[in-house]
Amino acid sequence: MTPAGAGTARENGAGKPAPATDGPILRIEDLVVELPGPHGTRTRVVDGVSFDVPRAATVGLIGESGSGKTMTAQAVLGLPPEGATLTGRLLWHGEDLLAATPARRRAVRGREIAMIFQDPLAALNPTQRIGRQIGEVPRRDRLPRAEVNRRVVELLDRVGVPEPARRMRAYPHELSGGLRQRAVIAMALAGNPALLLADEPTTALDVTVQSRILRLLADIRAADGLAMLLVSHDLRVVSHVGERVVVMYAGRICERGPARDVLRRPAHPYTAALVRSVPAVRTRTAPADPLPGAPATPANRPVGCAFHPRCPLARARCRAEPPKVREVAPDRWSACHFAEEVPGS
Amino acid sequence: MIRMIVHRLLIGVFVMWGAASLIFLIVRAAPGDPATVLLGPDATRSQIDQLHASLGLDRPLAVQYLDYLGDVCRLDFGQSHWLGRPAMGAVLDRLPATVDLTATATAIAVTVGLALGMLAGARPGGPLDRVVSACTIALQSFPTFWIGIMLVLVFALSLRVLPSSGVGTPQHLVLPAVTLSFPFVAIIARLTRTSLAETMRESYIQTARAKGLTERQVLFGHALRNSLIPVVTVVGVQVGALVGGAVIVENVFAWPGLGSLVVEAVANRDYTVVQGATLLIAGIVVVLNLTADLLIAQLDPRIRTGAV
Amino acid sequence: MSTGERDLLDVRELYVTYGGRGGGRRGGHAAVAGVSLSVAPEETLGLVGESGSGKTTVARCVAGLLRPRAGTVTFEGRPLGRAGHRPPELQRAVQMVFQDPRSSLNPRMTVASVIAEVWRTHPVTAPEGDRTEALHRLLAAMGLDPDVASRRAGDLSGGQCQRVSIARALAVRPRLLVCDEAVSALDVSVQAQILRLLAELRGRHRLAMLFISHDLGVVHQIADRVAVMRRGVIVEEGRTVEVLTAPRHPYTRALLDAALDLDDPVPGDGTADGGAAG
Amino acid sequence: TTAGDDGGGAASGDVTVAGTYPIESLDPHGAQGASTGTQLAAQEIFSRLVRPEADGTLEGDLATSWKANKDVTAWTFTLRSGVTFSDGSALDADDVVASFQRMTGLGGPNAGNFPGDTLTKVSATEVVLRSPAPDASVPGKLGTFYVLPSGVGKDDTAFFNHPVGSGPFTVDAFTPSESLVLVPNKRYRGTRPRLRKVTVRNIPELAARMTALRTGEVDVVWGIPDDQLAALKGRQDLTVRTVPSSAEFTMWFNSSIPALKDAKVRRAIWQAVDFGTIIGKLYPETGRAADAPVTGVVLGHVAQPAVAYDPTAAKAALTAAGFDFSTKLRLQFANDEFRPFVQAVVSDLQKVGVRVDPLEKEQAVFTEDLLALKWDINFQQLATPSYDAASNLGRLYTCAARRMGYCDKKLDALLAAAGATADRQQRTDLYGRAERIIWQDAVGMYPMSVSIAYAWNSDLKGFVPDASGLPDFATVRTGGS
Amino acid sequence: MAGLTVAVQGPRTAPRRVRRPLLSLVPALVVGCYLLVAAVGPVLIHYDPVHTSLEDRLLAPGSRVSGGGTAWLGTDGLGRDLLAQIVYGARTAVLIGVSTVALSCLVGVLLGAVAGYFRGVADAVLARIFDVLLAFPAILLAIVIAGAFRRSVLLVVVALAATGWITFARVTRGIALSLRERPWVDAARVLGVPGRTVLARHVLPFTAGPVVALATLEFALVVLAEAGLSFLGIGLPASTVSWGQTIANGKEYLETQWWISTLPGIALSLLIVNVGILGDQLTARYGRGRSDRTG
Ligand SMILES: Nc1ncnc2c1ncn2[C@@H]1O[C@H](COP(=O)(O)OP(=O)(O)OP(=O)(O)O)[C@@H](O)[C@H]1O
Ligand SMILES: Nc1ncnc2c1ncn2[C@@H]1O[C@H](COP(=O)(O)OP(=O)(O)OP(=O)(O)O)[C@@H](O)[C@H]1O
Ligand SMILES: [Mg+2]
Ligand SMILES: [Mg+2]
Repeated sequence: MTPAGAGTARENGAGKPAPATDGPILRIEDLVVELPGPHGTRTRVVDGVSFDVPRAATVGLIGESGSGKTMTAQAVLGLPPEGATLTGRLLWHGEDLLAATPARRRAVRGREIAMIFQDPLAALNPTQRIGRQIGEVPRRDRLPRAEVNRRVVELLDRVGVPEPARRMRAYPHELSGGLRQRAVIAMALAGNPALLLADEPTTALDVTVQSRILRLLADIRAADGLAMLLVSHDLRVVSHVGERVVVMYAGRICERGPARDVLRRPAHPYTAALVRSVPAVRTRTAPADPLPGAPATPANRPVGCAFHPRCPLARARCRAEPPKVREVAPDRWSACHFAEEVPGS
Repeated sequence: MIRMIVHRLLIGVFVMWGAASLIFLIVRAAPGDPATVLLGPDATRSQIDQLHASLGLDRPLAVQYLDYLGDVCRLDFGQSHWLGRPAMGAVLDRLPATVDLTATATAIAVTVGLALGMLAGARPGGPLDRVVSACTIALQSFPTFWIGIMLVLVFALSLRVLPSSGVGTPQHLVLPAVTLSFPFVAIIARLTRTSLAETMRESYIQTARAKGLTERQVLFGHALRNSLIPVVTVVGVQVGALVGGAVIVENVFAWPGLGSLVVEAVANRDYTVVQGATLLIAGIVVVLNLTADLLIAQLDPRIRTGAV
Repeated sequence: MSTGERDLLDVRELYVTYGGRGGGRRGGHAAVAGVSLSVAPEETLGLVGESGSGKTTVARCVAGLLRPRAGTVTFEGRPLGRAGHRPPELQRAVQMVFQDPRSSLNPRMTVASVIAEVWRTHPVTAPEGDRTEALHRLLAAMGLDPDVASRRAGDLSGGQCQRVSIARALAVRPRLLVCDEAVSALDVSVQAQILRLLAELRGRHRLAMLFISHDLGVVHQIADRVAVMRRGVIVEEGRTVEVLTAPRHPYTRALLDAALDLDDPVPGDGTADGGAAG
Repeated sequence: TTAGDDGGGAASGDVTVAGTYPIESLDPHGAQGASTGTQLAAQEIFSRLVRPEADGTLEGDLATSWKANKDVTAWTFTLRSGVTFSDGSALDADDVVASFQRMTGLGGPNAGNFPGDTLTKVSATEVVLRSPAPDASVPGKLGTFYVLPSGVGKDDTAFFNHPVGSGPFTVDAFTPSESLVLVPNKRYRGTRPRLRKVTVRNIPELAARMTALRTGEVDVVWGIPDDQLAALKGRQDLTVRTVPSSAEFTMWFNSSIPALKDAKVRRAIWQAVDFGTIIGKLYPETGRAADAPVTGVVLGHVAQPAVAYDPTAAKAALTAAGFDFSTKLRLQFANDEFRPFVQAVVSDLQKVGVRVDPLEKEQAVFTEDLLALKWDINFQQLATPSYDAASNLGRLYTCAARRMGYCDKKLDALLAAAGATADRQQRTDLYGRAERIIWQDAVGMYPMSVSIAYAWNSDLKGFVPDASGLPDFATVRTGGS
Repeated sequence: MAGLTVAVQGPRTAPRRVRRPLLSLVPALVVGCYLLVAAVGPVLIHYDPVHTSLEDRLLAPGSRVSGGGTAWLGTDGLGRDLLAQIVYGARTAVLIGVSTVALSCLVGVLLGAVAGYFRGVADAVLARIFDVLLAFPAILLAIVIAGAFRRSVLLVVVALAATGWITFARVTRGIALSLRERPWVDAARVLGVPGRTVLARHVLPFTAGPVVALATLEFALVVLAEAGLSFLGIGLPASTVSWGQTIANGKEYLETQWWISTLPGIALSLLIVNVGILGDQLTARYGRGRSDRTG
């Protein structure tokens, strides 16, 4: 993306508040997402999540299946599943998106906050050429067709699609998985967003392709000063890309802080167990002592600390009192009553 | 694409053969004798035998069958002894009326059905969806003949705004076509609704929303075309069904279509006309299905390029 | 390649093509093009490779779910036919664990009836005495509570389902267990549990394993030897430690380069992406 | 008049007629030649040697006179002179002969009336029809023989799309089984029709015909069931008439089966049905108790004593005759129109313990089974279109015909004698004696003679309801013209 | 509208009973009533379709009949009680509907399951049979068959089932086709469970839900089609009471004796509407509206 190109779309974006010079680009405060459950009940699939996405930073959001990562990302974009209720505050440059008008939220989508979905094939409309899909956001700005096409080619080139002018006329099924994911990234970049929400962008891909995509994302971020919220269940991915990580368990935050610190010296027994469970590729390791039991889900979250049934440190207090996220060390936040006792921390 | 067309055409040829054979078997297995129908109750045995011979009905079934297939291949559909004219001529005479009726009913059904289906499917579970569901169930639940009679009572007999039966002017077409379209509207509406609702759950719809498109743009730009794909198949099949299946409507409105021709011909044991008419209908169905397939290929690039 | 001992499983020059479906574009496409491999008794062979390289296809041939176009699959020198057409003891000898834990179990059947079906199919493996007790013993050996017996797949967690699948496979006392991505769909914490269980059972039941995974880390933990597949052929094979620490084939090297470890720096970009999809 | 979208313009000289049966073909010699639709069209387009009037009496059409030889094997017809076809060419004896040959050659149902007969030209104005056996009914049967120009081929599609005839009308447009539009034949020898256009529309469904009449889309409808007549009669703009026809409800017994062999049994069954009430309720307008096996309009009709309803006597007679009440008699009929009547009969028979199974059959199966005697009681509405008992009694009741398993040599002799004389009085006497035998032996039950109900737009003047259901529009005018 | 599907893990288990509003039970209740009437109605109301009482012709609803009773819903052109005809017509409709659906279902499910599970020749043959049969509009084929042979209830059932089974076969085939790829089926095969047992235990049970939903919708279509045949005067013998016949009998009397056609019409439509809703409910629970796709 040339700086000129970057300018065009940005300046056309109407009503965008002047970026605050300091402070996080996105601040999530006490976000609660409730979904309708069976028998008219409501399930809190995201329960009081708060964290910041600093300007031009990459935040990794990790957690096992069903821990509420996707819900959090979708809430930021304002596109939760039907019947969901969102509470809390989503401060985008200080402006609360949850309180904004639908039109304003729509204006933010795609141009200020863009999203990359997990399955690149499913995320692309099978009956439209990818060029058309990528050009959709620029077209919203009523650019002439030639200009839109130029921009599409430029975007495809940028994400490393060879022969972009030819490939923009391809249908999604005519591309390999890696190219599709690149097209999806180009689509997200088309509106020159300031924040990229990437929901498991590499899970469906092979390792070799995954490493290239991760690298591409890193390059783009570096070039554009883009902030990124990277959702993944793969600690290895997050540890490579994320500057900061947020660890979720059963809809709640366990721990957050700088990526390296968190993964090297976890301040929560769950993080510690996760780190231990990841098998190493280059060295032979014996299978680790696994955590007992299955991950809790928001629908049947244990009282007290959600993790306590599996926790080696659990005591009576854990069963009764849900821990608050607290700063256990400078810039290290943990939701464990006994964070200081976590082995390896 | 070419391969697909060739493949479909080959299947079409097979289907025509199968249809011809099936109908041949059914009419021959049926009790009743064309000769007695033709000659009436006053016929003598020798007259009947003579007619059998001249109709070729005295030969072994296998010979008749092979002859029949041979003739069909030469596009010779035989002489209707009941009508005293070439069978295919009698059949083709009925074609325009059938085409008028079917085409109009299809046009109504597609327009109304798509509109209803879109209204309902854009917000599944919403109030509009419920209303449309109720309407479509009702449309499908009343027997066509009943609806037809009621429409005649209201529009022809009470209001005197439309003719009650027959062919001729466009006004004559209104009541039968509307009657015929009723269940078809329901089918299209329901299918469109289901298909659209399913499409709206697709991930690329979420992607489109994430681009900041309005719901309208999402619906018309992304959802509609994709949700039409199953609809097109069904429209193809259903139009085929209307071509010969409009018998009841034809009966209520004295509409001289192919369906009623088949019914008369079956009653009169007019073998050649039954065979000719069903073959023509089968041919139309085959062509319609092929058209639908081509249309789908047009709508869905995955099929066009043979990836699915 | 052979370990010298008499091989348990021997696959020779396996060719599999998927027929001309999909508009003929895949017509004659060889998913597996001449694969040979062998597994010695009590040995675990890891099979790695990228998506579409033919790993599952090999596994399904071994399990008898797929008929190869050419090549032989023998077990202790006896040819393995299609599943259902094998002599009972060969049928029992090779069992398989699948990737998706939940759909590996018939959602309408309770765990007890799943195991009962196994015993009905192979009466020789059925326990002598009290079947309920035998069932509980079997479940306990998999780390499952007895009350799981009366539940169905939908009421079990992913890890529990995978344990039941393993129990079902082991109930016939197989000699070779084929695990096709058996842990890939699980969360890391559960994945570790299942890996642990497999490692333990392998020792206890003197099992050989054909262990398929795209995760080099997992293979490194469990496999004695590893074979690397690419586009239907095996490009490299050898002892796990050697292959994964000192790869010889450039493709293996590329795989290893791309694989991440915690704390690794972002790996360098390899070759460009492929063009059109398959 | 009522304003329909088309058709109902009686005032303007256009008349629309609801045809009960489809006109599939205009070829009166071919396969469709005997069908009502084709007959209706043919009588307007072509001429015949003779034609039956609305009351059944014969009139000369092309023939001015006709007479038989002594032994009634040859009939000589003297032709009218100066007749031309609608294309201007003259109609002569050659055309008549060619037409007869064409008809017999095509082997259609009408040809069956003239087995072995030949028609030859005697002079330019005389033709003679010779039969192998004496046949007094020839003139009556010729009511279905139409004269076409010579040279019309076997399947002359082009000709029959725009046929050339000598009848009062010519064809303006014809769509088989849909509609026929007739306009006056400018060269017609008689009074030119006063109508501008006659459209015969095929409306097979009764309900649709009635609706079209009510909305004024059609001007003439006939064959109206009784239940509809009451409502139509109340309307000022419609004229409603019924006219006795040659059709009669005829319910043959299969005398060849053990249960019905005995004439006493057959009579008892006849007695057991309250036909009077059934007719009174179901056919108050169009039904009258029949008094002979043929109706009053048919030559040879002689009234017979009524068969009184007497279920007790019937039951007694059946028991006396040793009737096996456990047998179930198969009553076959073909048209759902008659279902109510048949069911009412069955219902009455049930009351005396005779079990009857009403079998509604497809026409094709009905005819086949009829000829094969696969029935015990058969119901037909049997018409005598030639208005001559010869073509009904003379053909159907002989031992040779084997139509109802009944055989009586005396009856055969009477019928043969009646067919062999041309003297009307003598024939009527002979047929009367034959009818007595049939009636007394209860070869069948003859419950009802049928009238045809017509309803037409009162603006039509000069419309004469026809006994055969083949009304002629040549003499019709409209109020406005 | 943002209808992201719930991330239900794996295939659904046997559908759980969810408490549903009372209103949604109405269709099942109404259909149940019809079944009850069809079963026991004829025991309570005596009616002989052949018996005619000519004094009582065309009586309005509520009139007294000559025999002393009351014709609650009036009488028809032969003086036959309309209520009784509706009750007996319900029996015919249910009998024909159930038999046709049962026959179609049996043939369709068996063929479809075999073709879908075993593939190969069976599947190819079935596909060609589909092609040929679908070249005829269903109602036309039914009319040709019903019009050509001797009238009977069985004939009508056969004529309607001649094309009715296709839908079942298609749905079942589709399900079997997708189920045969499921790991639990593979697992059974690897164990050496014989093909027939796999089909019976691991495939067929899963067709039950969609097939029941389909059967319901198909039942409605069959009842409508039967009424259509009767309306055309094809198929059923005169001695069988059917709604279609009664409606057809009354169509000439619509302006004067409206009840003859209208009341059985209402009885018919009420049943079909409720069966339709029931079918939709079942479809929503068990599977997509596949019948829509096959027309
Ligand atoms: N559309 C929905 N309706 C109801 N519940 C849902 C829906 N989508 C997700 N959930 C539930 O919300 C919870 C959080 O889901 P979410 O998708 O955010 O998890 P995740 O962390 O992204 O997991 P994964 O790694 O599987 O993607 C889960 O328990 C899930 O079952
Ligand atoms: N049923 C099938 N029909 C046609 N082609 C198939 C089929 N199954 C697999 N293939 C093709 O065969 C090749 C090998 O597939 P296979 O599933 O064996 O690969 P894999 O190594 O197991 O990949 P993955 O890691 O994605 O599971 C692929 O190109 C695939 O597209
Ligand atoms: Mg997710
Ligand atoms: Mg695989």
